[in-house]
Amino acid sequence: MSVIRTSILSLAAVLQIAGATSALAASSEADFKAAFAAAEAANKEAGALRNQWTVTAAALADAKKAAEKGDFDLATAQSKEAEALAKASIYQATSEKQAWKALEIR
Amino acid sequence: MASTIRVRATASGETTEVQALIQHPMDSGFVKDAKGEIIPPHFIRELTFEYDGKSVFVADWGAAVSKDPYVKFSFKGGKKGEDLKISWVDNQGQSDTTTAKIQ
Amino acid sequence: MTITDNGFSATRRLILQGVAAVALVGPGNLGFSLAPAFAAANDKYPEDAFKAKGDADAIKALYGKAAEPSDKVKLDAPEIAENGAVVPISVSTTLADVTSISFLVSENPNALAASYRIPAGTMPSVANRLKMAKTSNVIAIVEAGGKLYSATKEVKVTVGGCGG
Amino acid sequence: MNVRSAIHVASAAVFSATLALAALALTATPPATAADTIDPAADARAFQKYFTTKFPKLKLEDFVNGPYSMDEGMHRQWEEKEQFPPYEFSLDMGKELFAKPFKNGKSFADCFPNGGIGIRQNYPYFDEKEGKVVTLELALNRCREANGEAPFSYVKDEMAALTAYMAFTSRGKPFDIKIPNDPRALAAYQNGKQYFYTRRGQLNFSCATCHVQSPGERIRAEVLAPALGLLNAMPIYRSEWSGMGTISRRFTTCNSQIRGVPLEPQADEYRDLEYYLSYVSNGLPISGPGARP
Repeated sequence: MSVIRTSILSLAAVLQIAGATSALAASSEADFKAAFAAAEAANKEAGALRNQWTVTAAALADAKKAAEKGDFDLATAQSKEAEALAKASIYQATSEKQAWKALEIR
Repeated sequence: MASTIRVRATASGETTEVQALIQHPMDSGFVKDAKGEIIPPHFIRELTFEYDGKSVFVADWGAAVSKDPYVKFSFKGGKKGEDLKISWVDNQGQSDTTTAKIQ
Repeated sequence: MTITDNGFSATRRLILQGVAAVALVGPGNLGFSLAPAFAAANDKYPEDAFKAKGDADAIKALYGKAAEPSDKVKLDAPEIAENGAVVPISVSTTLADVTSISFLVSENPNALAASYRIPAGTMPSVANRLKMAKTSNVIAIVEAGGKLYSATKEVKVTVGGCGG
Repeated sequence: MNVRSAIHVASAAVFSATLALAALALTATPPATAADTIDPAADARAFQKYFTTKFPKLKLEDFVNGPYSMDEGMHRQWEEKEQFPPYEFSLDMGKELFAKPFKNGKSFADCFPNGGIGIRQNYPYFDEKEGKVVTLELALNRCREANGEAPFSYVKDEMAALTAYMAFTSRGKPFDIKIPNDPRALAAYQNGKQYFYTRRGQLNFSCATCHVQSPGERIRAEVLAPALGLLNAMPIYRSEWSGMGTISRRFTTCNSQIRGVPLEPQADEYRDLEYYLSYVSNGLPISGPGARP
């Protein structure tokens, strides 16, 4: 189990650095629109799999609110978060197609 | 409209056991509704039980009594078939009363 | 059950206190306005006691004296409440000449939850279901022969489920 | 502010990456190769054996009391409530509603076998004409619509009162769910089983995570009920809701608690889930309406 743990931690460190540098450039309304559309599309796909998460919808709503206030940095960041959550819910639905059997009482 | 008061009064030996369940929201005034507005306080303040013209039990209730409140007590006396009068009044001036037969 | 901050309820209490104070000073109650009204013994709704915040203030407002713990007061309350909205609590006692029984939840916004007048001939035992805002001491008070006896038990209360 | 939002993004990315890795680890372990034939009877036997072995001191019918059979302190609080249960008012309302004729003079009794009395234990059933599972709540609303009346909400109030009364008339009768020899019925059963074991929501729980792996344990104040007999007490008056709730309300609230978006009440998945859960509890007595924390 420790192998997986260390790999996660190292992955986290890499992402941390990458995330910090890319966000320095301010996001424009266009960046927000693109990120928001991507997040909505991913969440729609999760809907088709009947497996959306409530937190995805919440992140989308936050992003919209931030955009309405003109804070496109925050709006873009929250849209990216929404997309990440939507993608995770899609992954969960597809992987569970087989994984559920592990729990089944036999 | 059916009474809001459900009573079970059972005489055994020389005491009568009384249980009452009352249909009432008992709103404390500290809770918000779905739209985020405060639900105003609305709770039964006084509940009285009378047998043979005399009060055998009086409850003074605050906002911390559960919704659809329940109370149980017993008193000496009371025989099968006799009446037990129950009445309540709440902080918004609403009230209800009913008479139950002792079983 | 979300509990609001106390801003709103504080103002509500101020308004009510104002009203009650006027009532007390009114002609009928002039005699009472000096000493706190001992409502429990007579037949009036103990307004001030239900508005008091802490359990000590509530007991003082209700009975005008302090209670001493007694093992003759049997308080039955769960160790962990299944839900703070419906906590079954009951008390019984072997003490004689019981005239009043009350229940207080110390950590509730107003400690006094319920008070019962026990006429002669009624057994000194009551069961009821109370609301508890959070983990708190539950205190049962029995007024017997003019003296106050009490029993206290802590009841753990928390929300259920895995959260929103 | 940029730095804060960057961390915000990074943490989300890290989170979903960890989730992906964790899920990967799970699938890495090869699932036990279950023969893919669907054998509900064998499932039910294994299901009941799992719980009677896990809780040897409990009699089979005790499982219908859910959390109250798992913890002495909870049991005493339940006994106190049962002296004068909070669902009394809903039960009376249900009895009145059930007898109240529709505008066209008919009433619910005309829609149900045996006038609707003592039949709850046969629901849900597989409707071969429709090719789908039909639940008691669905049948009640279809009866209303067939008689020109507006349907009730599936979640509480009238529907809870009606199902409370119908459950009350079946108290003590063992669950008797049938799976006809029809591939669509077997598919619906299997679909319900899959839903029961599938992890969902951001908390990544399945029904089984709580009700198979950890019944008797607590999630904060609540003691988890075993999956066996889970629906026998429905509909329930929950102190949490300080009101009645139907099976639909329980399924949807469970979904949102684990941060999964609930489906609409009476969605096919929920109908199949109820079919599976009721079938594996065959033989256990109906105890509804019930009181719960």
